[in-house]
Amino acid sequence: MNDYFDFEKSIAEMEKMIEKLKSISPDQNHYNDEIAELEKKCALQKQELYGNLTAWQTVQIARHPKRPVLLDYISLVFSDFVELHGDRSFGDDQALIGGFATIGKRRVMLIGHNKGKNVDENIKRNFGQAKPEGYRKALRLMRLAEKYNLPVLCFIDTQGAYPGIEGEERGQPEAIATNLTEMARLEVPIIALITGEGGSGGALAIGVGDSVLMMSHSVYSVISPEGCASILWRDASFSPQAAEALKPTAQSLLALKVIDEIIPEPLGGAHRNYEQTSQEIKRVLLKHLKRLSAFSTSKLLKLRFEKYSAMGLFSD
Amino acid sequence: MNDYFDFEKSIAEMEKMIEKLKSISPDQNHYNDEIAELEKKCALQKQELYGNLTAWQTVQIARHPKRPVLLDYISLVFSDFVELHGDRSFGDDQALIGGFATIGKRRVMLIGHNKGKNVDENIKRNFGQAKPEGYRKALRLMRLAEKYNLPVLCFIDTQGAYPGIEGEERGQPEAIATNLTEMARLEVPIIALITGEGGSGGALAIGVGDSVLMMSHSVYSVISPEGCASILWRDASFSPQAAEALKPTAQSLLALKVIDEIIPEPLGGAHRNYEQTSQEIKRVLLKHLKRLSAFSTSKLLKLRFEKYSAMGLFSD
Amino acid sequence: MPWFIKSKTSEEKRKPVKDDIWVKCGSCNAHVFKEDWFNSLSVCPKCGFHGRLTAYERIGQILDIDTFKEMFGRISPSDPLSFVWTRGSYKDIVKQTQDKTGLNESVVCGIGKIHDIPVSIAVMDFRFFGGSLGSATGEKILLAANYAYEHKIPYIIFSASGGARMQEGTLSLMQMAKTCAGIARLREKKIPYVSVLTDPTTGGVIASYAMVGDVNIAEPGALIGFAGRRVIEQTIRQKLPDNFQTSEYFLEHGFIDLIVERKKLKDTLKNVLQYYNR
Amino acid sequence: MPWFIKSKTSEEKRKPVKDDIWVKCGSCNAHVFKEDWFNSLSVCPKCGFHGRLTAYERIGQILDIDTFKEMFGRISPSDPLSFVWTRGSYKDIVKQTQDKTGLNESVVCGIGKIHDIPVSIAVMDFRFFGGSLGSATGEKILLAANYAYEHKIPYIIFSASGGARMQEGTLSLMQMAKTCAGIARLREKKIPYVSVLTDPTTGGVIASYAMVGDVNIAEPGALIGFAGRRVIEQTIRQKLPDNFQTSEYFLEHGFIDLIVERKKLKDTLKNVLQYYNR
Ligand SMILES: [Zn+2]
Ligand SMILES: [Zn+2]
Repeated sequence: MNDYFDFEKSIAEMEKMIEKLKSISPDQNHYNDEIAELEKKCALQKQELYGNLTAWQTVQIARHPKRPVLLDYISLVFSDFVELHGDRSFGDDQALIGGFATIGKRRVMLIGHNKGKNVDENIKRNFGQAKPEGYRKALRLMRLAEKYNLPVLCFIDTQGAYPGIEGEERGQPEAIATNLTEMARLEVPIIALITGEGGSGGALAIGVGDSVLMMSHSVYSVISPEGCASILWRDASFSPQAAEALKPTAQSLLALKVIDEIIPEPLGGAHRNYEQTSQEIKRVLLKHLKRLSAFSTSKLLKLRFEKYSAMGLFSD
Repeated sequence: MNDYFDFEKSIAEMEKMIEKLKSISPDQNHYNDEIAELEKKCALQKQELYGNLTAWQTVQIARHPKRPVLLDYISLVFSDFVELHGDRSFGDDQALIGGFATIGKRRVMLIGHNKGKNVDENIKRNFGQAKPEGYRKALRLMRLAEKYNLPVLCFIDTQGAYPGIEGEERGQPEAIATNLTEMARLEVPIIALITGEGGSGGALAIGVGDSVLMMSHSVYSVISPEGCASILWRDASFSPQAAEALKPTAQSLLALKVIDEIIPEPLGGAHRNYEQTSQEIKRVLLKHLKRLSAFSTSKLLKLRFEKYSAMGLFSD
Repeated sequence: MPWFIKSKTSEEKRKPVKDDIWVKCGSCNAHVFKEDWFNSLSVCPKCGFHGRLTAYERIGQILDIDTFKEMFGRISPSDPLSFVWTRGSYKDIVKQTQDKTGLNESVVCGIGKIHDIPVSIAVMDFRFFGGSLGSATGEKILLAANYAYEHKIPYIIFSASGGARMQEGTLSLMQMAKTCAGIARLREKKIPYVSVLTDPTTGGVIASYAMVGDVNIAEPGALIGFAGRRVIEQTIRQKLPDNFQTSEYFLEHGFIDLIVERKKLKDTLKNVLQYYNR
Repeated sequence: MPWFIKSKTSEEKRKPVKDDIWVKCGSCNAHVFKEDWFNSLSVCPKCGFHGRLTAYERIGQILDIDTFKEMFGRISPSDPLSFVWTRGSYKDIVKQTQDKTGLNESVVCGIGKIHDIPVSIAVMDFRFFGGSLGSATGEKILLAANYAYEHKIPYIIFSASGGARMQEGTLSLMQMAKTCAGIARLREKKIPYVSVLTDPTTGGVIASYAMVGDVNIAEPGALIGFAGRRVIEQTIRQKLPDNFQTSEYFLEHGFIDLIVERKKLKDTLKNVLQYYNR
């Protein structure tokens, strides 16, 4: 399960050592003390490391190939999922999926990007980069949620909308713009959760929530650090600097009031403990569902409009 | 201007003879009496012929290559036309066009099939056979009409929705079905006019009107006579019989309460006098616009629902 | 809009041949004991081919036992055009079809329950004039929609149709608008409408009520299409792909929400309906 | 979402070169007398190339004389991220840009009349940070929408933008949602909103308010696109068609209602607005 990044090297070594000691005498525990000490040391160092990640390190964790994807959450957070396919006009995008789902005792419409975790899945899911038909499917499901009076939960995890010629041809900008406009007035609560990468317009197109949440090691940005570095620094190797400058982390965005709450991940990242991650997600989602379901529709729309009206910092 | 059908042979001969006599002595009018007599005889025979056309003959006139098309009516019946392109999701279908238009002093949304009158035009217009993006453009314009509080006028002239693979792929049935469903509740008056061929679902997809009108030599049918003959008679040469059996003429459909009024064409068909045809259309459309604009929205929708609820004859 | 173009031979091939003891599968030609065939809901135990059902067989499979109450059963075709063709008069052939099938029209309507959820339901029967949409069919489908509207219960239509009934001319075309007007009112009042597409759903039916469900469900391998294969091949002058006009093709192109095996259909309907939250 | 990928060279080529007497057309390289150039509304009299306009030039061409009243003019960028890159700090460069252009932000907003029809109007200026969408831009565009909403007058936006302003990070992305929220309320209250797309309209602007007009109008030959050409070429690994990402390409694909030459733009706007019938 554990693939380590460069900056996790010392932790990786300690964890390997612990494994090794444990495997030498699995029954008699000759090295109990050494193991305990190492584990304590390791835990401290983790606390130190993961509590002080750079933006660029966070980007890497957010993109971890073993990070849970929507299908994992569907089985761990939700029950009774009924996937609904198709945009009813062109196709069925497998990069962005959705359907009826139940969380706790609450019925919802669940929509989200789904990255793959291996080559085949990534081809099928187009690395979670949705095409216009994906965003149009999302809107169709939101409209259905409105008819059935179900809150909408959006799980966001994408580098961005697919930037190929088909996207331009079939109206990536139209699909995104229409979603932004329609979501602004959708008559049911919307909760958006950035689980991994929140990449630009492709993320926002299902991200206009009454509550916007981020996993503690996810990122949400107007452009990828690589893209920003190649434009502003004219050199993609300045990605760490660009990442720092863009302030795409949950902490920064909470401070900038772009998001409402951070969902803590297990030490080292969501990929280290799917179960714990899912429980936290469930707890926080249920809390927000409860809060939002108390509002009348007109109150909900008023609050949503005020929320987005207040986005941004400028001088006057 | 005059292309004659077989059944117009005797009239064609008389008209040629009159032309000839007139041309022999254009100034002195030696043959004045003969001309007058021939013209009288010709007029009588026309009255006789065009007042008693068979269904199959009507089909042929409805398909006359010189019959006025929507673009003719746009310049003769309407003013200030602003064409609006595109379905906002895939393309701009030139077989089905639309835009803002003014008739008399009334502002409307005009939508309609447009056949071509020559090879180039017919390629561009796909012989008036719209694809899904055409029907979706029509719906978009109807929604815009709803926003701007404009009545919708639909000019229908098509063999049917385009039956190619692109139609199936991109959802011809979905586009038609959605239009039927949405038009049932569109909150502005809708007037549908079959100007030439009203071919099946491709016609009905812009045909759900509060008033449904037909030109006197137009046809409106669930299937073409040729199609019906090849299925039920297993031989397309039985098309005249099929045409008779299908009762697609304005007179029959008025009796069956499928349509509300017949707009008379000049003797011999609309292609013989564009100007006169257009004046009649304008007169009748203005009358219906006036009638429908008197209703409140709820009354309008109630009447529309009742109108379509009453369609059909069955035993109980 | 009508859709009678599939050749007789290929139609015949899909129809399971029944004798007293055996049913021969319309797809893999396996001989299956009649009892096994019906126990598996007319799905071939060998190859999974979904055979066609009569309206009452379908109702028996979907509704809770003894909950179905038929409605509008007397409504039946008239002969508005006095239509006559090589096979005879429409009137006579309607009579013969009624005698043969025991049905008055191509659709059976009523109310019942699905795992205790009350629903209004319309089920088409392909045996009656190829499940074609005539005036009486349209009337019944609208009345069942109106019943759902008035009683605020979900509406479910099982389609199985060759399209509009051309023997009723333009009146049959009008049924597309008429039925959709009923669906439109359900939309407005936020009452669920689920469309189930079964083999075959084509022509005027796929281009009206069958395509506009909140959720469109199809059985596997069903023939679903708008224009006839032959018409399309003439138009484009080339052969069509193999899965063209199947449930799977329609799912791929975004028009079907889910394809559900017959044995899971009742439970899936319940799952969908339970998400209606008013 | 940002869109700065067009190479400097090709950007430069499109920009007409001005000296005291002549303007050199950015497309055909013709030298045009400055007076003729401006008399033809900055459209090349030789080849019809539509040169870029400043916001105030545009306002002068579109609104009835002396009817424009600027609003929200004081709103200007802050530096929420303390953004610094190779060129320096965002704060400083904003200051320099303001001094150079005389503008406070990339959009000028206000009210005025088009052939006597009162409108709320927002006009972007590409000279200010490539017309990029920052927090202050979004605020002004929303406030102008709100003005139209409260006074029930049509709203018109002229877009000219390279996309979201990355120096404001995720806050600039949020401006897409913020501006569309304003447009959504206009929709709800049935107040007209016309979007005019001029050269260039790309990235986050084409993917928000610029694409959702009741009527989308484009000037001929404008660069209109979502992703950058280079990004797309890298993705698909092949050359793109020549008219790719132009007004004409977007019309063909159904996203633009009409392409209108600059000299007819004011009259066309009037024609469209007069159809609003409330
Ligand atoms: Zn079998
Ligand atoms: Zn030039």
